[in-house]
Amino acid sequence: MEKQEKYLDGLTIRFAGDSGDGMQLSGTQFSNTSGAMGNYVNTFPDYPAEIRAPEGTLYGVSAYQIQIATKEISTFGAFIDVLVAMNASSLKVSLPKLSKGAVIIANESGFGAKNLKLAEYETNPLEDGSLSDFEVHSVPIVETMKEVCADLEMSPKFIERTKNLFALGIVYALYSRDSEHTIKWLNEKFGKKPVVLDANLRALKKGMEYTAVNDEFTTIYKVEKSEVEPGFYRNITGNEAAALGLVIAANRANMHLFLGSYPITPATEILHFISGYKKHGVKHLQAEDEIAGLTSAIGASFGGYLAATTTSGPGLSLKVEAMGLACILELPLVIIDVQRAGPSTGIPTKPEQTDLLMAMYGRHGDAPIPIVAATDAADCFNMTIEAARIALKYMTPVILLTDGYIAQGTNAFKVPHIEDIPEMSPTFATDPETYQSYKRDPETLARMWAVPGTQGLEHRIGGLEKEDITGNVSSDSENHQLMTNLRQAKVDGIAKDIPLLQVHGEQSGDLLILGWGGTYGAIKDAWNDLRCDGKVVSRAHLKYLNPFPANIEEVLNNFDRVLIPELNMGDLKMMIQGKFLKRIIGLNRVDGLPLQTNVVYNKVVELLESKEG
Amino acid sequence: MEKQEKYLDGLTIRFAGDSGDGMQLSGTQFSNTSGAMGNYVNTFPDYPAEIRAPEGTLYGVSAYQIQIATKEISTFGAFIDVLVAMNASSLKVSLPKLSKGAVIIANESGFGAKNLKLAEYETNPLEDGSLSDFEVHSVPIVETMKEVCADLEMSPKFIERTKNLFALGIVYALYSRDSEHTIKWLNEKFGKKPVVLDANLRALKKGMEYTAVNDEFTTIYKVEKSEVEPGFYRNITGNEAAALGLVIAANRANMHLFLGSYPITPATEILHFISGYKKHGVKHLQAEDEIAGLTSAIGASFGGYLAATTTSGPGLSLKVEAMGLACILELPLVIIDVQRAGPSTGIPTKPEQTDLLMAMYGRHGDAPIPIVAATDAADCFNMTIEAARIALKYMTPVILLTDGYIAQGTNAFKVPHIEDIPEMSPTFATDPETYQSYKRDPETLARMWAVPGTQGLEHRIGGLEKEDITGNVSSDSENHQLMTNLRQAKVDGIAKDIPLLQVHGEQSGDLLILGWGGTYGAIKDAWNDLRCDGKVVSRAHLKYLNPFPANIEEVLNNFDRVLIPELNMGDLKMMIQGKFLKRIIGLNRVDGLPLQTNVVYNKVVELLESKEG
Amino acid sequence: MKNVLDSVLEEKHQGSFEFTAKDLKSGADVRWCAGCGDFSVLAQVQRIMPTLGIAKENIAVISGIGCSSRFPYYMDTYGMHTLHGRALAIASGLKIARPELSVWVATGDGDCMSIGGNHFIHAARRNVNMNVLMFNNGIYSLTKGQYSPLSLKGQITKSSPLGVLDDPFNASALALGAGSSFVARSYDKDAKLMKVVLERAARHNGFAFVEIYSNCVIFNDGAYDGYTTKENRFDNTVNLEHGMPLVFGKDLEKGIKLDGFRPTVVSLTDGKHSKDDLLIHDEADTTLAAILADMTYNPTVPQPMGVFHAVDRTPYDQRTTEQLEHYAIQPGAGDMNALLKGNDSWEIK
Amino acid sequence: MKNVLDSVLEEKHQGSFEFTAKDLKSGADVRWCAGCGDFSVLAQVQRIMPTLGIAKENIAVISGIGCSSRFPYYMDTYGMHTLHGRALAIASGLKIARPELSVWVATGDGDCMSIGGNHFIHAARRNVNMNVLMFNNGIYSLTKGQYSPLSLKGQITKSSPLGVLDDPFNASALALGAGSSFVARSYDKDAKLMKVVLERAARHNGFAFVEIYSNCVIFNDGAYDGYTTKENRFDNTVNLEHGMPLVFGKDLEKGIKLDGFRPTVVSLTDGKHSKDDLLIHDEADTTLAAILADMTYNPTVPQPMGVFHAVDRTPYDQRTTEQLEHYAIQPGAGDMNALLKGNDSWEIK
Ligand SMILES: Cc1ncc(C[n+]2csc(CCOP(=O)(O)OP(=O)(O)O)c2C)c(N)n1
Ligand SMILES: Cc1ncc(C[n+]2csc(CCOP(=O)(O)OP(=O)(O)O)c2C)c(N)n1
Ligand code: SF4
Ligand code: SF4
Ligand SMILES: [Mg+2]
Ligand SMILES: [Mg+2]
Repeated sequence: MEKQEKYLDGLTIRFAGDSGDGMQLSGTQFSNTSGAMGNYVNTFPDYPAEIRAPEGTLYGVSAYQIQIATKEISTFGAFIDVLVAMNASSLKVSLPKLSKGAVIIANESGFGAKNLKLAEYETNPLEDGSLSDFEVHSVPIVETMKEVCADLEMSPKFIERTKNLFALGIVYALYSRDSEHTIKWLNEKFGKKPVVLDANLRALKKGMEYTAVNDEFTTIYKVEKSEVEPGFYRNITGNEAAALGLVIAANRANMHLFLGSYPITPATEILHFISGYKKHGVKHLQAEDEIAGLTSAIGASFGGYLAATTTSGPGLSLKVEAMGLACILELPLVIIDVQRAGPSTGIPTKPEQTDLLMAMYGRHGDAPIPIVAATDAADCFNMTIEAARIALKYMTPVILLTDGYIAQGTNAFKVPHIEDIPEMSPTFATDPETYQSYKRDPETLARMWAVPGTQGLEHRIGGLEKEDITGNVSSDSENHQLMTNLRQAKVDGIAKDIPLLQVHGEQSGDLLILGWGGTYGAIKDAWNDLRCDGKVVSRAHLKYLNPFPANIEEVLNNFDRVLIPELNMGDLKMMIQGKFLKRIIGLNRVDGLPLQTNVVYNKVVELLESKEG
Repeated sequence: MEKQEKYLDGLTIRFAGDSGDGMQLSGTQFSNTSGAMGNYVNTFPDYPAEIRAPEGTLYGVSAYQIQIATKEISTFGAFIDVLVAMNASSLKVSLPKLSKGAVIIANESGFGAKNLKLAEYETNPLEDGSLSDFEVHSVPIVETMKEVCADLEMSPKFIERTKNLFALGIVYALYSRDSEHTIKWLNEKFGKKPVVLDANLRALKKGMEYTAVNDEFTTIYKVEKSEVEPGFYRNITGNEAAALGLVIAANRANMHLFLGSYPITPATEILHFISGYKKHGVKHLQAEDEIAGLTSAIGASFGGYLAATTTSGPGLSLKVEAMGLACILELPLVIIDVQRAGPSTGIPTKPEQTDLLMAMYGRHGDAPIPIVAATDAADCFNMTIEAARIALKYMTPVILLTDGYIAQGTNAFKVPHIEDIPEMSPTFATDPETYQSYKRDPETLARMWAVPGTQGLEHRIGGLEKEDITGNVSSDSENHQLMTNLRQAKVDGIAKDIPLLQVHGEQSGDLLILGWGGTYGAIKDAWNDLRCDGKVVSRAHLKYLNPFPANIEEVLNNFDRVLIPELNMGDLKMMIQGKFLKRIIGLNRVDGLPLQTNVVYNKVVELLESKEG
Repeated sequence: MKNVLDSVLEEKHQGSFEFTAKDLKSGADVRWCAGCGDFSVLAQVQRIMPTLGIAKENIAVISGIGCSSRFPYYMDTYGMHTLHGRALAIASGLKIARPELSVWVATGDGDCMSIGGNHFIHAARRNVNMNVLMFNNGIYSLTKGQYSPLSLKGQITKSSPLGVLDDPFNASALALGAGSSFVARSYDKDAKLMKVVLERAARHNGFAFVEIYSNCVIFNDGAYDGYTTKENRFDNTVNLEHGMPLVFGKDLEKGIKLDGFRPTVVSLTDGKHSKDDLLIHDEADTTLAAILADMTYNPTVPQPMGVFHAVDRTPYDQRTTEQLEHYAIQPGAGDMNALLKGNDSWEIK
Repeated sequence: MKNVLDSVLEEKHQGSFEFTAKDLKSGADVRWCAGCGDFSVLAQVQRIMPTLGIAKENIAVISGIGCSSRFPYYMDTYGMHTLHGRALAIASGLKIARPELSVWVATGDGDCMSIGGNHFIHAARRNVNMNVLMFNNGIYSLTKGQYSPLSLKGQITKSSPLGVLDDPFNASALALGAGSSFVARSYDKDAKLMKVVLERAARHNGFAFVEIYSNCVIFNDGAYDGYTTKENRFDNTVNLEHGMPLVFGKDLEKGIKLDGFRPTVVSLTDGKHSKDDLLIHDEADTTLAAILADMTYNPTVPQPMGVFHAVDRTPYDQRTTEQLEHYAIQPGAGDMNALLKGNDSWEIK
């Protein structure tokens, strides 16, 4: 039967199965292939909380969701158009998010009696008619692969492991994906294990064939190429981007890099990446705790390194005292906090934006520290470099806030050439005649930095209040006020050195949506939809939280109403109201989910109708 | 010669000398005696930063300042009317604060060549005429005492030690203080060392005689008795008051008390006092660090104790993570933070109010914790009990903020009878049929509390988000939002259960001075002065910072302008502006000093003249 | 009025001494991976607890954060799952407040010896009477596979893709150095040994530290196979018994002898040595304990298993109680009015 | 472009090897109390540093918080006065970053062993190459007299008016248990011993822990007089020398002999024992080190002074350097463009 061809604007696909089913691999390949084919892509892996929950259970489902599209998109899709379900549980947990008429590719052998029971199904949903709203394809993947690989010297268990590639093949053919990228990748990955490579290649091919020859599939879909800027691209998670950012920042500053860190979900991967960069000269210490993570970095910074620490909420809470020290020492440091759902251990795998006020105010004494935030996975690269730039130029610790969503999700990252990234030029004092440890640059208010090993510049710094210019210990009243003012003025002064806040849409009017950090994608997509639907609303997004961009007050005052959607109970709202006395409408959710596009959309529609505020 | 008699409204006296000179003792006795004589008293000890700085140095001066008066006073006095100076350095550092015509009692032997050199005096100020604005009495204290004690078996060194009592005698006679209180006290203290007792009694007596017989002293002063409410009184430091408060709170709640703490200036004394209360059944642990201080208290609270921890800024910074745990566990805890000058180690011996925003927001995740503050030394007693009441009734940690000034200073404490302090009635769940660990009291939203040892109520709690009612671990989206809301609602609900904010002066109008915590005395005294001078200004003082009293918004809106004086760069200002969008005029000082009455006075005058705001 | 805690305990605490391992199962699904060594610890703990003569409601299990720290959720006792590294400090507070409770701590090699190291050494020093089960799987499992302070040098993990550079702690040596009054070791695969060791720990009056080799099938599978499998354990471990010579091997054909301070393996069948030449285990000897601990990373001798060290030293919680009891009968004890009044007050009439 | 650090160091670091104790005095007034034991440490440190062959500008002194932690302010070297308990973690970061520096840590018994205990055991375990001088005055002095983990049981202090209930740490036992490669002890009153011990520590390639009994004249005066005064030191301390028998007494008339593992004092003049019977010190022997550490609280034997233990183990910082050097010559090293591109990228044309 000749198949029909149909063009789509985009689609959202979800690969779901057990932890061992290789869904992350299928997802990554679908995503990278689509990127390589010139589509916009955005993904999110959805791991179970348990390390390896018992097979087939509802709480053990591991999934990977991808949205691809011709127009720019910034979220991984609210509703699923295509579901690859390796077993009954993965079908069940995904069902609520399926869009009408969604395509379901089900792995038949994952719907046996045992699987159904674990998924708490009385009858087999593939057979009992309950899925009649959807286009269901029940595929004997495992049986087919056993036949296909009968001639290979491979145990049935290993053969079964290829089922993710078989499923990938099915959707590649169905959505006209080019298999070349994946074939190349498989060759590189399994080059040294020819049998495994062979089995995987056969699975992919067989899956594609399955779609081609099977009449159930009446239509083949295409997603047209986007107007993507030419260049090299890769998909990148926020955590890898942050790790890269650290290395590249050090490179552009002509400095050595030191990372002191303690593992904590969802920040640990930054440490993983850094620990693999040894051939780029990176030093790191997996410390005994978060306090040592930061304090060892302080030691390295004193030694003249670009030093950093990475953590998540509970770890940030432990670093509070040392952040205060870093503040008064006025040494450069990058502190990356990948926010997760709190309070306390909370829900470690879920994103939130509930650390903003803590980053801002969570230290005893007046201890101002600059704060920046990344908008998406790829932006973690930029903002890490930006945090390092500010730290080095102003001699200050800088906190970069990301979150579990952008840290673990991916989007396409346009690979820059190293030469295109601006250089930074930190300098160390060398002249004993002029050196004083708290003498400041009149422009930036940064103090002078001298490193051990420099002859004649021996000096002492510490956590006691110090005398202006000399850096001697001082408990003088006026000096303490002066130093407090100077520390604040230094941070405030950074406002001159960062981009202005940009407004998208009308530059003034009734309603502004103001976001910050990792809610960027959802707000942007919602705003795009609203504009498509003719709504008059503007948006702006903050990446600099302390200090704010110089024009923020002006922007706020240009709008009658300002809506701040954030994944907390009102952190930015509090800061803006407290500072600018501008009444803010909060859209506050702490439900463990990334911000949902439709939540923003609906709130704006409601506001536009009601004129509330 | 017959001496004149003169009545004073009050006076400020400062005893200053080396650490070993016993100035704290003289000050305490002058203060207690004046209290016993029916005057209002307020004191502040002023220790050097060094443990025992070299004798005679400028940075080694140890002082004790007391204001006594007939009318109510709330500060230790801005200007010194009487200075007892045991050496040259103590004169020098005190000079800038002397009021015109002040009386100086100088210990002659403390002005020898060595002392003058250490004090960086070229010539002897007692002789060079530089003190002509003052009434200077240079007294050969040491020589006199050597004579007086010649018959005692005592080394000259020990005899010299009585000089503080000699000086005390001089001022007792000069200001008509009754020596009975001190004689009684000396008898109790040195009862077992008759020689020492004898020498000290002789010194006191000889000092009084010195004034009486010496014609230099032409006038004897009196300070009239105040209208002090009848009852028992004592002078108490804020730290002792807090320690007492903990014991009494436990007693009134019919509970056992546990303190987990780690020494830190200026909070350590609370631990000292508690460690001496063994005969009242108090348990405590001097922990290995501040984290263990708080977490051991969490353990004791789980065990059904009224548990507390005490610290200062750097320690509070270390407790941040554990405070988040306490919040989600919903266990009662009293956390006392004696604020000191930050950031980091800062100026450990100086007071500040720079921990408010940290107490409020310094935790990852949304983790609301009630905050209360004490206004003066004696109020530390009340507010400790109040913190315990809220903690037990609402099942929550509560932070009590005091500061180095009120913690170490004293004022008179009207000793209550134990029966007059209201009882509290915490209850433990006992019924296995109805117990669920996160079932809440509909009124307070407090969860049920069951203690180990109760049959059939075995249950688990922890730092992971828990399911409403059952307390089971839950990563459900809606539940997380619900629990976040409940934790916030519980804290907000306390507003119904605390006193309304009281306005002194007109209830509405142009200008309100709004203070919080330990600046109470300075603001009150300034306001009294302003009223005396006919200025129209009202004042109110916050002791509840989270939640605020229920009527705060109303109070704020009743005034055109609100001035908030605070020892930080704008913590309360930020909170009020952020919450109520009321523009605040800040009077912010971090100069290591307690708030100065005249600073407030001047600012208000300036505001009243300029109508700025 | 009566103290509320005391009255609740008097009323509600008749003492449930009759309970079984099954009664100790909480309703919660055990969410460890199939094959995880932690299961066997859970099983033995549930098995011995009913035999200790402790009322069920008097048992509290405190843990930190980690796979192993999920332990309390699976026990139908009082329990708290706390913060990473802080279990021992929390348990110390609980035990000092409530010395009549049987306090157990479940902790991982990371939880206990990395972030929690300070509380560990201090609880050991103070000799707080509790039973500390350290699930040593040589890895951070909950965070998916970074090295811990008990991972081996050179070990490849997610955070050491090029091999661990650190030297590991010797857990028992650290415990001994900190003053632990009871130090023992067991492993997941030997239920009998585990039972004996846990019982001994439970009955020890003081801080009882038990290091348990527990296999993480996901992130460090087989780490202890060299000692713990049926094939290896006879030759590569030696079970300690107080007062008995150190013999081992399938047929107890080998023994440990001291050469100076150096333990060496001797054959009991080659006619050169007999049991009389062997090192006799003495749980009370600190130096011997150090020698045994030192055998851990010594490839020429088997790993000691069982109780390395056990001495009597009044636990801190007991000292606190005794001190309070002593002062409670002093004149003025509990006189709140005297306390309020202090010793330098005055009366205004 | 050249790395900024490397170029500054190349240019500005000609090496000031010619300096004296006086050059090491910073301008700051030394604000310890008259008679404080800490002075004598300062004097000896300033005396030996110029003899070590280390350029003055390559010395960094890091401290925590406490009286003793004011140390760096008095030294004209690079220095940092940090947070209570964190000196070792900060020093570790500095040393790993800059292995060519000579890193010294000044810390108190509270700073190092109470709040800083965890960093202490981990720095010891990792064998970070630095010299840790722990000023043990058995008290928290800066905060005016609370007991520390090295105060004695029963000691009356401001926070133990009824006597300390804790057992103290045995500092050297803890260091050994944590794996310290160098453990020594000296005291304020013996300048010669101090000098020797400090020199040995400085020359040790690895973590060197020196416990220094230092008298706090204000809050714990005389705490060590039982061993350290001229009258007592001969009978109550024994100076260790590698390879030599343990002899002590004014006329070296006594010695230490081992009874099993138990050290006992014997007379060398009563004809019953000679030097040949005595324990011979061996710095490399771990068990012997444990025995020596154990003598600390044993009233029947003198306190050992000097170097308890010294073994060679590659320091962590050196391993890091070696690993980086190894990888720095691998293909692709330093190729930032390859790193940016990763291994799964695509090109859009
Ligand atoms: C303050 C803090 N830091 C880090 C973490 C992340 N974390 C959770 S468990 C763990 C290590 C677990 O290792 P281990 O204690 O050995 O337990 P296992 O999972 O191996 O049983 C880490 C680093 C955390 N939860 N809190
Ligand atoms: C986080 C923190 N907790 C507590 C303190 C208070 N503090 C300063 S020094 C010190 C103890 C000092 O004792 P030790 O380390 O023995 O030094 P010493 O003064 O005896 O030389 C304490 C508790 C602090 N500065 N910071
Ligand atoms: S990851 Fe390892 S330690 Fe954790 S449950 Fe699985 S097997 Fe056990
Ligand atoms: S208080 Fe003690 S330790 Fe501190 S300087 Fe004085 S004598 Fe030395
Ligand atoms: Mg582990
Ligand atoms: Mg000390």
